[in-house]
Amino acid sequence: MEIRLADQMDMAPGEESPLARIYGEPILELPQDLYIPPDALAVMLDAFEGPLDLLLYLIRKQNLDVLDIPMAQLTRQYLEYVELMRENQLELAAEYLLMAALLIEIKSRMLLPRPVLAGDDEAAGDPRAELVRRLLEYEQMKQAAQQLDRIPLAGRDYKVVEVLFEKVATERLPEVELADLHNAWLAILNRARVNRHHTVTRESLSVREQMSHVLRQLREREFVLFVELFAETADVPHAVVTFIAILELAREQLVSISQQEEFAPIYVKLRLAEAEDES
Amino acid sequence: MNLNLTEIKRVLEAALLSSPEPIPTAQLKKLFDFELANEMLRKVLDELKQDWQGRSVELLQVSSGWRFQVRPEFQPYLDRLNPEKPPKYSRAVMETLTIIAYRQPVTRGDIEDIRGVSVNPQIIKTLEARGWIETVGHKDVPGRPALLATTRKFLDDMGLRALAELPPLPETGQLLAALPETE
Amino acid sequence: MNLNLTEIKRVLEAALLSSPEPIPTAQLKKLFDFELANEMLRKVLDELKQDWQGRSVELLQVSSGWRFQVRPEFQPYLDRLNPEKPPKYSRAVMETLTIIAYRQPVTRGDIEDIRGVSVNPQIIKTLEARGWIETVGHKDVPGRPALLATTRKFLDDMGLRALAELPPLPETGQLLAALPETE
Repeated sequence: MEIRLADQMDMAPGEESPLARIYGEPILELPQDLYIPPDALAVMLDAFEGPLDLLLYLIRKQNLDVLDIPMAQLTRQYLEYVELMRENQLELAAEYLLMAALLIEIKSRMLLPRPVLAGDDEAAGDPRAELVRRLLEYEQMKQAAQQLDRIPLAGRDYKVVEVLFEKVATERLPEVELADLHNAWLAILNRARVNRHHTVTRESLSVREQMSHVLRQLREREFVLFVELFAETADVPHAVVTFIAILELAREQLVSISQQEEFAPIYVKLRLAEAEDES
Repeated sequence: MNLNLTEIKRVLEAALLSSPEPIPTAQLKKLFDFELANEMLRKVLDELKQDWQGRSVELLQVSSGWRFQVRPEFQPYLDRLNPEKPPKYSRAVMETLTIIAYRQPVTRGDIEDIRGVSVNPQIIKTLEARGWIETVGHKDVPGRPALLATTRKFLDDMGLRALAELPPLPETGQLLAALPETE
Repeated sequence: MNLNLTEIKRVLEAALLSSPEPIPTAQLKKLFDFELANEMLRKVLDELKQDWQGRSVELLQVSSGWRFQVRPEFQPYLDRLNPEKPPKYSRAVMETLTIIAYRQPVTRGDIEDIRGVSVNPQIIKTLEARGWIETVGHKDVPGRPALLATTRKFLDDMGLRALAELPPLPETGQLLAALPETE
């Protein structure tokens, strides 16, 4: 017959060939019998995850059928263990005593004549049914835990890839949108209205732009031919705006316009350009 | 600006190779300043995965996104650089985790019912600290115990895309069949 | 056990790809359970470097060892994954810029007159450093203050061809009309 053993003790030490495999777990030694030397008892108790685990161990070890547990045999074995634990004054978890009580209860109920049921559902009246259900459910989870433990774990069983991404600290410059300018302007005007002591005159935007443009051209050379300032003007409106810009600059005394004689070339010159060293 | 397929692939590769955390597809799309269609992204990722076939590193989709990882076969070499491996979790921790994974959402009481022993609070703390489980609600019974469930990180670390990819629970029937015919 | 060259390369690649820190050559040799000659290691690393030519990630030798890193050209893409909140200019900077844009050429005094508060020289410096404003001349009044105007770069950055394309301010007229004429 195939050897089927519980694998609770996890005693696989190395590469020896297992005697048997239960659910994929190698079994290397046949336990001699149910007797465990008292010295080993503490270790053994640690090895079990509780009374259900111990019961499963006993059942598997004795080749007992979970679905048809011989209660007398199982209860006797279990109590032997519990008694051993007590003798050795091991800290016996309450769960073990509770299980002992449950086993004795089931055993005693089985001794009593079963009530005759109308149906033929035998298992329904079996006092062991609930215990069997719990044993099977626990064993299922126990095996699932072993399966889960075999899944390679990121970081433990394999590394994740991580190459260096060296962030060069590029200075992030604030972004400005047209709407921001719009809002800032409205804020200025709102304050101006509240303060009511500033004059903001309306002027054609393109004239002011052209004023800056003309000043820029004048900055490069001391004297610039008046007509040269129109060199880039593509159309009449542009030329008019440039003309007005030059007049405005003159009015604001930013430029001076000179002509030696009638019909001579007109020169435009930055005011104070000779005194100012700009670059 | 538009990039060609190869360039898109290079950008995705750079992002994925430099991130130890999986990157969700929604994040991957943010790498580009144009709208990368889902099918296109999928196609490029599949190609990239193909490109890495047979290498020591593989591109994988897990629960929260895509990541590159070392093939487990190559890990033994890498372990030589860092011989101290994180230890395996105890049976108590693994059983608790398993019950939460397969039976979620569960209370501590549910876990105790199945395992037949009380659950050490330290076990729950260990699993929470690992980012593998979290409280997803409270059961409407006296004491309002916390309902525990596994997280995306749990799936990521297990290399899974969804809970459905967990190994199927051993059937109770199989357990019975494995029993010898006694008596 | 002996590995062939390709396998050695794969192992080195796995180790280097999974470490953001450079790995010293002495460490790299520890990956193998046989003695890997220095020249051989060097040769394989050079080959590996070659293999990655033209990719988004490159293998580099730095002072403390070898490491893979993302090529700087790919940073703009990766930056999109973790966008930092773009900084904002203060209200004072924005108002100053707006006045210069709409009222140019203006002096600091003009700006102060309009805003009703003194202009911190740092604001002008900030805008000059950004390349958005410049001095286009000096006003012929005592102190000869600089006349400030916006630059071509300002228009470029705003996406405008000319100042005339700045959004008109329809409310301006109304608001101005409400202002008393003081001069």
